[in-house]
Amino acid sequence: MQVIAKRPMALTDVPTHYCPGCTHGIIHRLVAEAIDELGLNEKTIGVAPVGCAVLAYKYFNVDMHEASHGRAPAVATGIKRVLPENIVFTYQGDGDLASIGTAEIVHAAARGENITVIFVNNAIYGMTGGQMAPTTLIGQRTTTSPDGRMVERAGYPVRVSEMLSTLDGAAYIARVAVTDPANVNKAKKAVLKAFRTQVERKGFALVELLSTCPTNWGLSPREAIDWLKESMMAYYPLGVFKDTTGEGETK
Amino acid sequence: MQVIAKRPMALTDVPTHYCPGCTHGIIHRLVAEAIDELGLNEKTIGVAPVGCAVLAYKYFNVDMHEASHGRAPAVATGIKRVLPENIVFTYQGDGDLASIGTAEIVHAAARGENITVIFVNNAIYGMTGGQMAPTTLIGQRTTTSPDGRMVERAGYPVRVSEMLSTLDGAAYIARVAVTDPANVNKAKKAVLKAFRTQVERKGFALVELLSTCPTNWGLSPREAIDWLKESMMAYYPLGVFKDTTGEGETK
Amino acid sequence: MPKNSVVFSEERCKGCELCVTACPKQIIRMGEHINTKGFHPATIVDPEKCIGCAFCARMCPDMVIEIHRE
Amino acid sequence: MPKNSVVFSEERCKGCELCVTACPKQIIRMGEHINTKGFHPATIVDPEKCIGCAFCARMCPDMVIEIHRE
Amino acid sequence: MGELVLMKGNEAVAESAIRAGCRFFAGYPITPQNEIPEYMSRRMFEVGGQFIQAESEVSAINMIYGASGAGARCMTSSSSPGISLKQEGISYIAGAELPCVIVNMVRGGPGLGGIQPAQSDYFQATKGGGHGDYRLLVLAPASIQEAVDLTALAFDLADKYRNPVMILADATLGQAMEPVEFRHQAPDKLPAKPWATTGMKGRSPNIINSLYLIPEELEKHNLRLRDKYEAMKRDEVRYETSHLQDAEVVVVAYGTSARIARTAMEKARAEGLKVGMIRPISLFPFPTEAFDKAVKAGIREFLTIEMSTGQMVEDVRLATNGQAEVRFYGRVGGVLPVRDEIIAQLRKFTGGRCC
Amino acid sequence: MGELVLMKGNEAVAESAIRAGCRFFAGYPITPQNEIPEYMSRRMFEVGGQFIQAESEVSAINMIYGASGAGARCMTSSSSPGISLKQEGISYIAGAELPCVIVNMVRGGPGLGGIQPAQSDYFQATKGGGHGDYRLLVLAPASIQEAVDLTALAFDLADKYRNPVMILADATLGQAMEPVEFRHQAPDKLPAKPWATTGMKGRSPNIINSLYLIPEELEKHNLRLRDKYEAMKRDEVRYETSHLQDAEVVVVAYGTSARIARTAMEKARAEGLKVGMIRPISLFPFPTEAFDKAVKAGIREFLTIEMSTGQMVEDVRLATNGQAEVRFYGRVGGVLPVRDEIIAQLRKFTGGRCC
Amino acid sequence: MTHEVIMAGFGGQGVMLVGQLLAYSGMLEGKKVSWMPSYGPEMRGGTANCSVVVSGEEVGSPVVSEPTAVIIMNRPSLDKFEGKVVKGGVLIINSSLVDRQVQRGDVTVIEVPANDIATELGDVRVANMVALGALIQATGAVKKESVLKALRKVLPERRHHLLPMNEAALDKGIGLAQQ
Amino acid sequence: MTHEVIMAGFGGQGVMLVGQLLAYSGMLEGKKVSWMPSYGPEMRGGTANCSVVVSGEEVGSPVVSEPTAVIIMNRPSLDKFEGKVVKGGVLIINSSLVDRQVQRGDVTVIEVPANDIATELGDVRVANMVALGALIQATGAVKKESVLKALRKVLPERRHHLLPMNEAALDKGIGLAQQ
Ligand SMILES: Cc1ncc(C[n+]2csc(CCOP(=O)(O)OP(=O)(O)O)c2C)c(N)n1
Ligand SMILES: Cc1ncc(C[n+]2csc(CCOP(=O)(O)OP(=O)(O)O)c2C)c(N)n1
Ligand code: SF4
Ligand code: SF4
Ligand code: SF4
Ligand code: SF4
Ligand code: SF4
Ligand code: SF4
Ligand SMILES: [Mg+2]
Ligand SMILES: [Mg+2]
Repeated sequence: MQVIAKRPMALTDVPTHYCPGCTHGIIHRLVAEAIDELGLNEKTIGVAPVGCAVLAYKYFNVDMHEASHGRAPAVATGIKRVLPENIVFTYQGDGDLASIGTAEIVHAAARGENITVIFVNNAIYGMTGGQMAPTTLIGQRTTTSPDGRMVERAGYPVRVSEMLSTLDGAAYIARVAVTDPANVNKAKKAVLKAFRTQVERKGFALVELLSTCPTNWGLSPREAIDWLKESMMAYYPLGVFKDTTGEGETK
Repeated sequence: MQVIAKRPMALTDVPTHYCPGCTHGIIHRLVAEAIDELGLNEKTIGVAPVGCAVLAYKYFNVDMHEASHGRAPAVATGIKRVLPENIVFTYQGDGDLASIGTAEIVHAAARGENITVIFVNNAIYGMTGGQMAPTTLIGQRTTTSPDGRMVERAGYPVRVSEMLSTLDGAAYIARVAVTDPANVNKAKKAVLKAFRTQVERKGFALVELLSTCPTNWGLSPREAIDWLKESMMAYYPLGVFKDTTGEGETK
Repeated sequence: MPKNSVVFSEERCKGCELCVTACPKQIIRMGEHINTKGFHPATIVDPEKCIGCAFCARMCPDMVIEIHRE
Repeated sequence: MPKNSVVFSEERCKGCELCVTACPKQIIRMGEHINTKGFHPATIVDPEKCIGCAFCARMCPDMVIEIHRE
Repeated sequence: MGELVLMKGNEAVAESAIRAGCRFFAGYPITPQNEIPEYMSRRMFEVGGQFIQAESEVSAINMIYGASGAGARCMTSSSSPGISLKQEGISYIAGAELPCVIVNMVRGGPGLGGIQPAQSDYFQATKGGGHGDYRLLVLAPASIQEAVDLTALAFDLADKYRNPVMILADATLGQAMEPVEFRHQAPDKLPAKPWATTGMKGRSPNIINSLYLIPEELEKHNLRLRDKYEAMKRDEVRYETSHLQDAEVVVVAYGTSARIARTAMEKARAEGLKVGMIRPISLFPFPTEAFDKAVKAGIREFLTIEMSTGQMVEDVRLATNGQAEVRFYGRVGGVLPVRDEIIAQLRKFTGGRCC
Repeated sequence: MGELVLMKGNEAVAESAIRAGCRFFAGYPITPQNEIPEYMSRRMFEVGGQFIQAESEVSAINMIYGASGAGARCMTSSSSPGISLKQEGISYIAGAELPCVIVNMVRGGPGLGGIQPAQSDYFQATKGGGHGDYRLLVLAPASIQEAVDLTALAFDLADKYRNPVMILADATLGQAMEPVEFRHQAPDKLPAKPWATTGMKGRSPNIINSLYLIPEELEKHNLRLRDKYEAMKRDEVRYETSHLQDAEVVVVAYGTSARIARTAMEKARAEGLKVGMIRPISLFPFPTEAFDKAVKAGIREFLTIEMSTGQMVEDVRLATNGQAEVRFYGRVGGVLPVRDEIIAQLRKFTGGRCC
Repeated sequence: MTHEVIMAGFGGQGVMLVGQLLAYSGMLEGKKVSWMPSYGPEMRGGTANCSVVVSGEEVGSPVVSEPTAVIIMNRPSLDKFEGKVVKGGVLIINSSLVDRQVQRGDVTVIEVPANDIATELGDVRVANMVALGALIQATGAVKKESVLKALRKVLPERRHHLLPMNEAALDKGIGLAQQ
Repeated sequence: MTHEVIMAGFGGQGVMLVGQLLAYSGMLEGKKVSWMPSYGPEMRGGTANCSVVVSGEEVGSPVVSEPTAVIIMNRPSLDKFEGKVVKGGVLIINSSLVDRQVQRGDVTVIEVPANDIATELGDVRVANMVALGALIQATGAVKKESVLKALRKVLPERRHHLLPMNEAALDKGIGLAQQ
């Protein structure tokens, strides 16, 4: 008998608190699979964000550190510098990483900090009930852009992967989406690569995963996937934005 | 009798506290000239940083607000939103803008905040006595990189103009250097343009001015200019990185 | 053709239907009943048509689906 | 040729010599004496050679130099 | 007089600010105060004001620093962790003597803590969570109506003293709905701010600043600030007392815990215990005079109730200065004290001596 | 016993930390403590540790949060405005019960203030500048030698209590040079940290966390923390007294102002005034017992000297609890009190009654 | 008399709304009222409840710990709140979804098949109104007229066509509680 | 005896260094010492000074406000500190740069043309040592031997060839103060 699909070891058996159809759950699994496949379970330390994934420390079956809002890259830096032989990843939402944590992610990347960043971009603040994020699309309704995000009031969405790719310290940066099995498989490859980059001491790696928030988008899980494909992917093109790992060690 | 060179009205008569040959003084003059030339003296509000230019509120002969370290863009945002008919500029060093103030500058740019940012990059923390900045070059000795900045320890210098140019909200971004009369004139044009962008409500404008810190570089003012030309300009190419002002109003 | 067993942990299912969309064979349906969490759980209706592609499991956010090939 | 008067406010000069480098006519020198701030101030040595290009003033960080053309 | 409307505390505070003339709001989402920025994002633009969701609390408080310097009535709001992030900015605003209103809907701490009501930020609010010798005016409403009224007052006091004013409430008041009436209207003409940075047309430059490099100058500035805080202590003390005439023991509480303490007092009195109450409304300045009077009137027992492990109780001790026994009872972490627990505590005091 | 060396306070603190086993430092430049990160940037790599100049104080304290969670002895340092920015992080570290050392070389405030010595961050340090019910252990050296010794102690106490420890000094101690001797060496084996996140090899996952969504759980956590702080109050009080046997008035001061107060006491005694002194070394826990004893011994007059407008004086009042007259004299903004001013203040007390 | 009511059910069953309606009604009658929400840690789909106080005196704690009456819309809510209601208090049970009997004998239990009635009336979403009807009838916390007045204020104009169905639901609840 | 000394001059005149040297010398003699810098608001080129205390007892304030002796290396420092020195105190004046007379009559004034002497000795940078020589001679704060010992510790090995010139400068200062 061959196992085709089952819970990875790096996930605990605890049911998550995520809303029905929220793709945070898929992303958790991809991260756990990567840890399993690379055999990193006993040396990985995960850093949970403040955001819907705040309870990630209950779900990942590895050592976990719950960071303050936006500062996961700084926390991860502290851990990694103390334990350079361990594997350290952060798991962060777009409010966490692209808003309050802008300085921390930019400078972790600039320093070429040898960590892996799982960046879950759902264009909204999920946990606090659906406020505008820096990644919220123009025209998108949120509880703090009730008439849709307007450029005159709130400016333009930030493309994090593109921005961080301008930094010499960033080794691997890719944007993927968990919309369907094919894209999930691509996402998995990117996540694996981002961990491998760290294992091989090649520097800072970040995977931006476009993800859904059916609850705060006011859509069913299936509609949410469609909106992600049509609207988000139009503004946030998928692809690898930076990959210096082939060129030898950047750090 | 024709006046070829004299103190612009937008500078007070107070002698500055800057070190001999520090090009902060030149940049002050360029900003003041731009204010004079555009006739903005009575409607400009300047935001001084925490850095060697902390006392800029004594030198600019306009209303001034002394911000907290790195937060000048947020302070300027508050002012500009309250007084949209006024002209608001920040004057910031590289520690102020590119380190502690990373989130504030990124998001002021992303919002397309209609302000003008004068960014003085001297690759060091001048005011506090010469510590490493995010802009410090690889190999450059500072008091916190005593053996020269090493990639393994401190990563890579940040190219702010390139990074901010990835943001849709940024209307005009240019890098200039105040190394010689020709470059000073180019710098002046960029500063003028950055103010004009605001006057015309075209959005966020930033001029990065490569500047010297003879004192903390441990060089004479003339040697400092040479080092700027040879070393800094090699890593920080001059040029206009973004200019959407021709395309109509971005905000 | 190998036989695939697709097992749903009903109690974990949140009824999101992402597996339904993902299944190329269209053999997953939402149950009529509700589980203790209040959701209609997904189930497989034509197990023998299953090709073991695991698309359903790839898309399930809640680790509901385990698949074995015999 | 028009006459240019280049006036140095000696007391403001910090002796950085950037004007010296900038002058295409090489007519600016540092004084022997020191001002009350302790710096050797810059002065113009061959005023009649001055072409009024204002390069010196463009490079002076301390607003020492004022130039008039008569 | 306005109509009674049933409103969430957060929204009521926001509406009250708008009516008090607040025209600039910058904030960052955090539970349990999200309805404030959300409400502002709808209302501000209707009244010609500006709402910004800042990139962080640090940025928000600095936007306030700018907006206030430019002369606007302005406000920011957050909850405990976010308020901690604002401390540097608050110290700057106090140092530069600018008016603004800061709302803290306190939740359980420390760290991420929880999202339920707490009163564990009392020290931070009243003793200066930021650096340097400065004080906030701190107002603590015990009902949504009072939150509305104190918010309006806060803007006036901020302008009067050129000082930040904090509304210190908690998740209960933020999340609950109660009937409120908006009794105030924005004054036709707000106080002039000749010091604001509005462009130097027709005057010399205005400068907003907190830097004084020469120690003697900074000392002068510090002493001027101290005098201002002393004036507040003289003129801005606010509190409410009940049944002090016959009280043998006085329960002291503010905000949400004061509501519960009041019900405990009433029940205890019905049971024959001679209980009175002092409810501080201004936490800074602390209503020392209420305690002076109570002590002078012969009251020797005080029970402080807080949703903390004991913070205001220090001010109660300072106010009673060894002249009375001061006890403490607290619930923490999001748990509210319960009426009967408080009565049990009161009985401990009066156990031996009363009916 | 080591050799005497003449060292700047900042460098001495840094070297002491290294000798105490500190192997991770993250900080951000700010006057007057720059020599700490500068020294660390040279020394850390020599001993196999890590130094990071963080992008901000916020980031620095969070790097400490991570490094401490990973089991390292670690330290950050800053001065007043930077310490304000660390408040959220400090609250997290306290909430997650992690050990670390935080140095505050206090300068004048509020806001940007000045860069000269001050003691105006006492409240922030001792009452919790951040949100929630937590406490730091706060140690206040009065000489560079003591700064060295207390820094070493700080690491031990941090590990013992799993709590952040603050060294509260000021620009004077940071910038001055005095002879110091390094009396301690890093223990051969530092205390084991089985709770640290080091990879779950051979055990179940370790979790560093400060979140407790269920109020009852958060309350339990809060009460456990409170018990820890009570244990500190019992076991970690540190102070120094002089001439309490015959003193009629006691001068109370810590840190730099205590040095000056001591010279004042000595001169005043030479002039016949019966002056004694209490110098708190631990500010939290505050040495209440010293005051108890003094009051029991009949001392009824205390003069608190601070480089602030009056902060520790509240703790002196709480400690004496109305049993004595407590006066205050302060200089602020970077100005140091002068010996003869203090004597003049002492004379005001003893004016009528003494020689 | 002080009514301290808890309304509990799955998110989506409208317990928050009906709680607000009760508070609003009390306010219209000139009483002191408060409403206070409480959510579980789940983002969605968990259980939610709210506390409502309707009283002649100033409200103390808006968080009710010992309710005088509870509306119980689902099984988990019964498990959670059965033990908390005061002696002599009222339990309104949505018998359409609650599959067990109340254990306590010292309280008034009123079972209303709220979902079934609401479905009959044409929209399962008015199940909460059925329960509210039973509550106000059993406790006398507010008058039916006040609820209708409040409803008219709370429902946006464009939804006023729903008023009759809501009133019908309320009446059904009142009727069941009268029995 | 407690010596509370201020050394003041332009940045670059080595007043900070010579202050540290005095403190170091005192330490080597087993005395309690402290050194404390003070900078003006200018980044460079302003005046700077430091306080040094050398004492038999624990040092109180490391910041000296009423010095027992002052080394004055330039004119602005004279203007600043002349009034502060205690009655009977010592002023060492660098007469090479100070262009006015001391006004006070209640202090011991020792004028040393420190820059001129240093230039004669081959390096203007040892002017500070000339002044220090005069100071230790006039005040007896520390012994010459201690200064030389301290200098040997403070100067890095590769600079030890400068020791003779420094000693010569010190001697010159001592000699001038003996007169
Ligand atoms: C300092 C601070 N500010 C704000 C918050 C409130 N908060 C919690 S989560 C969150 C944003 C979550 O959004 P995101 O990072 O996009 O994650 P998501 O929930 O969408 O996955 C915010 C603002 C907080 N806990 N701490
Ligand atoms: C919160 C805070 N952190 C640190 C400082 C100390 N500080 C003052 S200026 C400065 C850096 C100045 O460097 P830069 O911005 O590059 O300006 P420059 O002096 O080089 O012109 C720092 C870190 C401060 N005042 N406040
Ligand atoms: S709120 Fe949004 S992001 Fe959060 S769990 Fe629900 S669906 Fe997912
Ligand atoms: S320290 Fe550097 S940047 Fe600052 S004034 Fe001096 S030369 Fe200029
Ligand atoms: S394995 Fe493939 S075919 Fe089988 S049920 Fe799942 S998605 Fe359908
Ligand atoms: S994807 Fe998973 S949770 Fe969603 S319906 Fe299918 S089995 Fe249930
Ligand atoms: S104006 Fe030109 S030529 Fe004349 S002195 Fe200046 S630089 Fe030289
Ligand atoms: S550039 Fe200006 S300051 Fe420099 S030497 Fe010339 S005149 Fe003097
Ligand atoms: Mg998000
Ligand atoms: Mg710089």
